[in-house]
Amino acid sequence: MKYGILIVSHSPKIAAGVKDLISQAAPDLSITTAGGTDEDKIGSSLEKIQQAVDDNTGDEILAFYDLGSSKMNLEMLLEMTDKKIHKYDVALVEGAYTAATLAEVETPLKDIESNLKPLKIK
Amino acid sequence: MKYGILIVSHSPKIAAGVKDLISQAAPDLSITTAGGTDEDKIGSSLEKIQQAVDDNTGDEILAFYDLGSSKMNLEMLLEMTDKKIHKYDVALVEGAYTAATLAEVETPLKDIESNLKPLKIK
Amino acid sequence: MKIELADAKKWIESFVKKLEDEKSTLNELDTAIGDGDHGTNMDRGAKAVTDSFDKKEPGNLADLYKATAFAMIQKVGGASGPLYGTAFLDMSKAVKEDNLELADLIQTGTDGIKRRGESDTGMKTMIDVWQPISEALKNDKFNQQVIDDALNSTKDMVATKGRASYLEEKSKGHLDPGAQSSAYLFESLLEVIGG
Amino acid sequence: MKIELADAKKWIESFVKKLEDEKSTLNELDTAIGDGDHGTNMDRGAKAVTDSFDKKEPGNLADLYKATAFAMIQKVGGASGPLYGTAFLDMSKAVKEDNLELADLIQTGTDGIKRRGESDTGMKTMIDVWQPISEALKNDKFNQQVIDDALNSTKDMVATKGRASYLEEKSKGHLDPGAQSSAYLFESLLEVIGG
Ligand SMILES: Nc1ncnc2c1ncn2[C@@H]1O[C@H](COP(=O)(O)OP(=O)(O)O)[C@@H](O)[C@H]1O
Ligand SMILES: Nc1ncnc2c1ncn2[C@@H]1O[C@H](COP(=O)(O)OP(=O)(O)O)[C@@H](O)[C@H]1O
Ligand SMILES: [Mg+2]
Ligand SMILES: [Mg+2]
Ligand SMILES: [Mg+2]
Ligand SMILES: [Mg+2]
Repeated sequence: MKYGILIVSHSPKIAAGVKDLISQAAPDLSITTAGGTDEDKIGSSLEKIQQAVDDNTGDEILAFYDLGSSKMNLEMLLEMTDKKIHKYDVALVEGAYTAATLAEVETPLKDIESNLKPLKIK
Repeated sequence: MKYGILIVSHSPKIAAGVKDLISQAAPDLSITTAGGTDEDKIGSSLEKIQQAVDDNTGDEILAFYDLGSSKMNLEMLLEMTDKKIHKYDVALVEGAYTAATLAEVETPLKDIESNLKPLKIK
Repeated sequence: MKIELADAKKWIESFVKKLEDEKSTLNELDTAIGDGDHGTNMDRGAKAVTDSFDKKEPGNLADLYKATAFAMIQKVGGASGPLYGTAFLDMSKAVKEDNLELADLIQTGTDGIKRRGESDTGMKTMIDVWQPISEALKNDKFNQQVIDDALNSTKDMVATKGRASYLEEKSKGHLDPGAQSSAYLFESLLEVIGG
Repeated sequence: MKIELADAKKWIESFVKKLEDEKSTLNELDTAIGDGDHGTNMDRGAKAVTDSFDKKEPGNLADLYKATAFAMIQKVGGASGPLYGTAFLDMSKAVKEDNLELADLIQTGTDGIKRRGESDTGMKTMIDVWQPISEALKNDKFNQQVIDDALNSTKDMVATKGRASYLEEKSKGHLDPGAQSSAYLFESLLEVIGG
């Protein structure tokens, strides 16, 4: 099972930066991002999330978000998609880094999740 | 007492993005960032942290970081500076957002800190 | 009572107009306890609704609410996007077979917001306008006073959902921006059904 | 025994050379359990040390260790920067008045790393090389075997500090990159003092 990583942030820069950071430790994973609004302003875009999910080549997707509307848009997408997506209510940067590091070395989902548990803050 | 916010991240984009995000909710605060290495690669730079501290006009500074070397460089800086800096071992994006929102409306430090406590993950 | 296609369209068009006119009011309310963009967000949604109606005249109630939902979902960019979007999407689904009593329609929208926002009344959000309005409609007591009271009730609440919740006690003393935009929605409704 | 300026400079210069030669070895070790940059980081630090010595020949032990520390702190860019940096800075401070016994010098550096990293032996880090070497020096038993054993001891450890700690059990079976670069440091020392 190959997991993909999905990053949803209010900021296009945060989303891209988290990808840069975790790619270093997890070069083999599919990591896709949805940052900011359609016009790359601070906010969120269901269309960008949809695109990031479509572009992700993971068998299942581990999804991370920052605040309010990123979460709600991600949840709308979850109701619309057939892909298997796991959403985590954890610290965005630290959670995505933890999950990516473990997914890179093919850690089973249950172990990834037990490592994410202490990062739950939402 | 006006608090400033300092963001230290391994990624120049994360640092800039967090500033964009929290500036929206806290337009009156001094928010300075140190992202990446001297060459804007993923990593950290004591010099950039020094500069961000120098540029910050807050009376006291609330500092947030992502991983390992950001923390250690921040701590080296703490040993070198005369400024009063409070370092928080909390989720970077979510912690900085929480602190900035509260600092913007001149919340006392002890209340800011009690709101940061549940975000402690490091 | 029920609202039919022509009136429902007038309702949404009047809402759109108010959102455009009151963009800066909404931004100001959101500046006090949020990130200052609720007016800009809703104005973007409003323009997208107009564009959508211009492009394709909704032929029935379900289409009208669905087009409104999609415009909000796609263009608002803030939390209010998925919230209004879910409300109108659920309303669209509910009227697909048969039109609903207005009270039930608004309760359906309210329940959509609660589900999407994982929230309820008393949290200083738009729900604090939607829920009292649907009660009032149920009891045939819907009028401007009900809207004003609902909106004003948010003033002294401490926010526990949305960005304002980060402010805790300091969120007191300000109207909730989403409650204000929802008040516009129901003022538009009142105009159309006559109050 | 103590190490004096000329030998200490040879020591650091030999270390610098090994870091440049073994850049890809260190990167590979870090790719397995970290982010793959330890070689690149240390190589940057190494070049900065050379530049610093070229620019200003250190006139005493304190200056030599301080210049090494500053180069590492300023140019490495990874966790190893503040760690080696603190070790050498503390060593510089310690020799300011009087030179130290080598065993005490290395223990001072080790303690600096522990303080900066909030870490200790058994966490699969460079400390697992530094600490056994300072013990060996204390007992007059410093040799290549001690270095090899210290380095290899990290292989079966589970990391609890640094990036490798994110891997938990999966960090087993790999040498720690920082332990390897520290092994180079002490191999250089051994060359200089003769082992
Ligand atoms: N979880 C929630 N449940 C219900 N309403 C919410 C929730 N979060 C936010 N809101 C509403 O959304 C409004 C803010 O919308 P907006 O400013 O457009 O979004 P954002 O907060 O993302 O900038 C709030 O005033 C509140 O009425
Ligand atoms: N807290 C710590 N205490 C001691 N040594 C550490 C600590 N964190 C990391 N290290 C050491 O640093 C090495 C990694 O250095 P490097 O790859 O340059 O930094 P980074 O992890 O920031 O990319 C590890 O192999 C380990 O030996
Ligand atoms: Mg807003
Ligand atoms: Mg917003
Ligand atoms: Mg590394
Ligand atoms: Mg690194």
